[in-house]
Amino acid sequence: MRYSYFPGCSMESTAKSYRLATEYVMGRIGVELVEIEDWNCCGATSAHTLSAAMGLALPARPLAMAELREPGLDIVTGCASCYARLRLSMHKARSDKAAKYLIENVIAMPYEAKREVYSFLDVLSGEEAAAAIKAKVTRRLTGLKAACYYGCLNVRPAEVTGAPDRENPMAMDRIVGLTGAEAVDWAFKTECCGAAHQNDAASVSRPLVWRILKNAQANGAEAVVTACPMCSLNLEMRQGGYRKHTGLPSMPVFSVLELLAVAMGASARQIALEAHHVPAAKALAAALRRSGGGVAI
Amino acid sequence: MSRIGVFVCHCGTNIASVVDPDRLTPAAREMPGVVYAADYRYMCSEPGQQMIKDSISEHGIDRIVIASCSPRMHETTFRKMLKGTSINPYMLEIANIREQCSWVHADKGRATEKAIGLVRMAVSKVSKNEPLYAQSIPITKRALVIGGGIAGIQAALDIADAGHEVVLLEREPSIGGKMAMLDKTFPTLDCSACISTPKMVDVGAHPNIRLMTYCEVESVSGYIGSFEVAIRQKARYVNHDICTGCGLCETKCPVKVDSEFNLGLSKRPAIYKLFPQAVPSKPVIDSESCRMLKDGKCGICAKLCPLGCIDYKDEARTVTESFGAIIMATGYQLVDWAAMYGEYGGGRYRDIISGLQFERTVNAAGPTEGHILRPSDGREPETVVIVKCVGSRDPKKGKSYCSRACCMYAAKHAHQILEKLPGSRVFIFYIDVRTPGKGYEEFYDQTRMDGAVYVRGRISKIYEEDGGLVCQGEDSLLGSQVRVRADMVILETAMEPSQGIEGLTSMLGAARDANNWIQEAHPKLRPVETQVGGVFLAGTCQGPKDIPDTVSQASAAAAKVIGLLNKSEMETSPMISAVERDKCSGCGACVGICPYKAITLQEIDDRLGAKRIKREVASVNSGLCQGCGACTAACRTGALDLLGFRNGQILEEVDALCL
Amino acid sequence: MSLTEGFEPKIIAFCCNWCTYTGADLAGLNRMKYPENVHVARVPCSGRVNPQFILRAFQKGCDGVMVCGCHPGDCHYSTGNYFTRRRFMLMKRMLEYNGIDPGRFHARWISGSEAAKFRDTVAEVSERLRKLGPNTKYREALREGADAGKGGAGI
Amino acid sequence: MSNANEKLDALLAKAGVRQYDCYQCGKCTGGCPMAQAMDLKPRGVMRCAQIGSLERILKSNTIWLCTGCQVCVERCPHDVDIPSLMEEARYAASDMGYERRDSKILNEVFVANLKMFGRNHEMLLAGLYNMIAVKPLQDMSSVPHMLTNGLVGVKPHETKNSESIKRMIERAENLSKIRL
Repeated sequence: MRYSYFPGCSMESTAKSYRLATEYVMGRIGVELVEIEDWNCCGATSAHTLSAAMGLALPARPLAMAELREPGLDIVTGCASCYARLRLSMHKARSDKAAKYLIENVIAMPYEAKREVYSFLDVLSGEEAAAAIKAKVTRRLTGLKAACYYGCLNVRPAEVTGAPDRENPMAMDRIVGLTGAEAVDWAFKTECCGAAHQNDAASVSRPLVWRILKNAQANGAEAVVTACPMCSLNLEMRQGGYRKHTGLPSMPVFSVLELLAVAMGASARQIALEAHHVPAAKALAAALRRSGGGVAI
Repeated sequence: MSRIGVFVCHCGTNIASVVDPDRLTPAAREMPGVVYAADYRYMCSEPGQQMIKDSISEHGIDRIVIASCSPRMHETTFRKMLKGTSINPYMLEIANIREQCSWVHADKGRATEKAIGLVRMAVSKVSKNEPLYAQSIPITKRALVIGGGIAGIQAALDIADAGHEVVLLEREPSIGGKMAMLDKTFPTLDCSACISTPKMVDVGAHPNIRLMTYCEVESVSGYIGSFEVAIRQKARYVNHDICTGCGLCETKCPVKVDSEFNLGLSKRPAIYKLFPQAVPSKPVIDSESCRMLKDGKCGICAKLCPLGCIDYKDEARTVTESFGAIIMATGYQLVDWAAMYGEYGGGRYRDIISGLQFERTVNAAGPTEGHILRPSDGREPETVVIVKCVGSRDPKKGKSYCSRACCMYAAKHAHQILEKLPGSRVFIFYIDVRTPGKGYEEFYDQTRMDGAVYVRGRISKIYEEDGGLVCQGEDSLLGSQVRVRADMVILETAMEPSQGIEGLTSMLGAARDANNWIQEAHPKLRPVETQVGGVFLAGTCQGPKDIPDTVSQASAAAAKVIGLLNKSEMETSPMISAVERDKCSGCGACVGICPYKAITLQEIDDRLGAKRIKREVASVNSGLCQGCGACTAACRTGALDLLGFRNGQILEEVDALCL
Repeated sequence: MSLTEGFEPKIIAFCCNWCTYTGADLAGLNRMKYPENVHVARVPCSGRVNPQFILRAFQKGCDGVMVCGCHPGDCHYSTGNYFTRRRFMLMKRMLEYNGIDPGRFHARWISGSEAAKFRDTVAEVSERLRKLGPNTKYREALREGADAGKGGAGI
Repeated sequence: MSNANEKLDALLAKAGVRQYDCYQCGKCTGGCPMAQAMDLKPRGVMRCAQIGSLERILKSNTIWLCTGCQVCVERCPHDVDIPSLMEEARYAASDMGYERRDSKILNEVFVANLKMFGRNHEMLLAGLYNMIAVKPLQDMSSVPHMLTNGLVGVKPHETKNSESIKRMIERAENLSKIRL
């Protein structure tokens, strides 16, 4: 299992625990991530808002570089927003000749879109990876009730992502299940968290986060699990108002990779759990205690 | 050489004022084969017809051309007239010099020229006409009605009352269909069971009706007047000849599975009647859940039965029956909304139920004895949201059509909730309210006055939170997003054709429309017929409709069948396809092109030089062929020809025009 | 003075009994007026029209041929006119190949209620054919043949 | 009037939207996360497209508040691609100078950031945005935590080849000035 890897800007900064957990888990289960040389930002929401050409070209450049350097490898990214932008460029280059021409002119190199763009969820839910995970889980997170949050961009739009179920996806739930934790059934798996507008329209975007957290808690979740550093950051960092507005306790937010890492034996320090805005280690420690291991994390 | 008579009609001044008979008649007289030509003021009148008949015998005429109004007007009249003469009714052609000449042209000279041309075409064509003889096919005076819902019941009763024998076939263990599941019917709110069960009993007791429940159609052959239908009687494991329906067996059966009739809202045993008022009122054993039939361990019902009716060795049997006509009354089913609407929870929330499940809930004979209780905890709901158009008017996820009955039963459901649960609140989310029917708009008005809140907008998402269902949508009249916290949600889901419709229609050769409903022969003028002769339509198998429309259509279909069965034989048009076997190569191109499945390949004995061989040739079933001629144009060797419109006749017409 | 001045084309229209023939009758009933050039040959269904009929018409010197039937999907015989449609798309190409202007051949869908459409179609086709002039492709050949055969008797 | 209609038609064509596909059921608005803050709801945008009122669409805050979450088109019974229409409307609105101030600041700061470093520096982005948009306190409570845990560095991450990325962005900017 070898992939060209597009980390995305958040992985380099705010998603410190996510990054460390990714390195830990992928190493353990034998997924080799070949970081795309000199990758650039995918442009996120701003680039395509300003210009269609920029929105298509920014993600296409690292894809084209990956295909040039490692023509045999598919591309993987751990960020839902990057995933959506990369996949859209791939999709457009394949299906729309004019778009392909535009992209190649702007990035000044050929881009054939021969390789697929995958998310971590795609990779981890593959048969081989799932078997490897099962083999490497050494301590179970028994009874940890987690709400898997996929976000919008991992699943929509369907013709770009190819996701079979956009309302109640299950890939992450199954991965979480491998750690011994319990993925709860809840209703906001793919509702928008408003990350794109938390800077410029904060007052309307904050309640979106709160609604997601509230539904997770209403369905018995003790933690939210994500597959995206942007989702994680947004759901975690904007909890201040949540406590005030709902009177509910704050909610730890992990990436699915962190959960896997802990289940595979990583210590809190190894994956920098202390870096979370909302204290995260406690919930995991409690789950480990329940499993009877009594191992400190 | 043919001896043709030409008769030119003036039609008062309708023709004669534009087309000059004094030029046309002499011109006709000069045409090849014409031995006599005359004109008259009204050819279709009694003296006109007499004149033609006299001329035929006087001049030894063997075929005629009448230059008059459209053949669509009087072709039949003149054919009937010829029946009393020495010549065959099909030795007639009509030149349409009124609708397609005198009425549409003003220039007398040019119109007369054209009329001469039209007469010449007809004369040339008639020279190639040949006597044709209508075949008569005997009619089996017996009708098959497929489907024992209210449509099938009504049709069967009407036909039986007219004195004809009917077999009413139903695949479930009881007749009754969807109507038997309903509580009350809009807009009059009369109890559904009170009006449908007496009809079911009538069916069971009618001397002219044979009820075949738990049966399916296995194959159909033949054509109008004489269909042969193979019917499979599924194994019941209960001898209905001696069973009295006492019901003892049902009480002790240890198996409990979801009740089909109550749509999973209650359980039933493995030996069961579909519902208490079932007709026939005798149980069957469901072989998939019976312990005795599955594992050979149990046998309680056999031990209990005082009459020894239980027969675990019972097997399915197939019988073949003959019918003169068939009525399709196969009905509808509701779409599987859970598979289509993830945004409504995809079936994960127990308190979201379908309209039909609500009918069972509110029905006094249902699982809650008529108390409106939500399935999850048996509590009375305080707030109910009703969502319309679930699966209807949704080309992306469901059906593009409107299911027609939902607006009204949504109003009915709201009314029932508000009546049974004083103080409750009902919100109906709708896109449009459609109430075209007698008393329907008034019923809708009443429901609003009862306090039902109509909210214009399609619900976007329903989710469970803190023990309630949050329904999120837009109030599009207000232009703002709304969330309603409900205790129970009713989805008024789309109708779709019953499962199995594809197989049944292809056995019959009947067409289905783009949505898989059975296609009527003509949407306006032949709404209860299919394009297959002798196969008729009743109820929702043709498209979504409510009970009044279903029953009307069933009676209409029955009237058609009665009309057919009242004859002992039926004349078929002789203008159908014919095969010249010597020319036929057996390629089969015609078989696929025929819309009526009238052509089959048949093996015949033939010679190739001195050798005896077997080869396949096309064979036209005169009962099925409707005379469209599509096969003749597709025939590569010219072996197929259409009687009355033979290639030779049409080519003569072409040649005559181009002279 | 042009060659086609005063020329009136001869057109045969194969009309299906259920739609176009009815539409043509309705045009009469409404006393609509159209040019005399068109002669209708009634057929049960446009699907009955064998390509041979059309070739024969052109061969015999007809200036134009129309095939008219029910709208696709409305065929009295359910599917007949689908075959018509497919068949006559090929027909156009074949006529071209044979040196006959495909503008001489028209397949149109006219329902039993479209009397005005029948009138307009006839007028339009007549006008187009007036401009195209006489169909001489085979007519000349025919005349020569006839002259030779009948020792100059002519037609 | 006809000029405006032509413009609207061109915009719809580029977005791949046929305005009359919409029958105003409101499912889009019902599911839209930002609907409450929008002055014209998504269904209203489609209504304006139907009655030919392009101006109202371009001047709405709706097109700037759309997060592109795609939930409207995902659930739309007629598969009307509203997000794509929103995107085309944003371009058209920018051309006419109707850009929403906060969005403009954020997006321009973002791209300026990319031109400098090739990658996005979240701290710098938020800081610059807050400064220019005059929201000095927004999200600032999280900053000490981020700094102590090394979640954001003071020094931005840079691609090796930021100059080539800058040129690429400029090419794209030039291309987007040519409206097809």
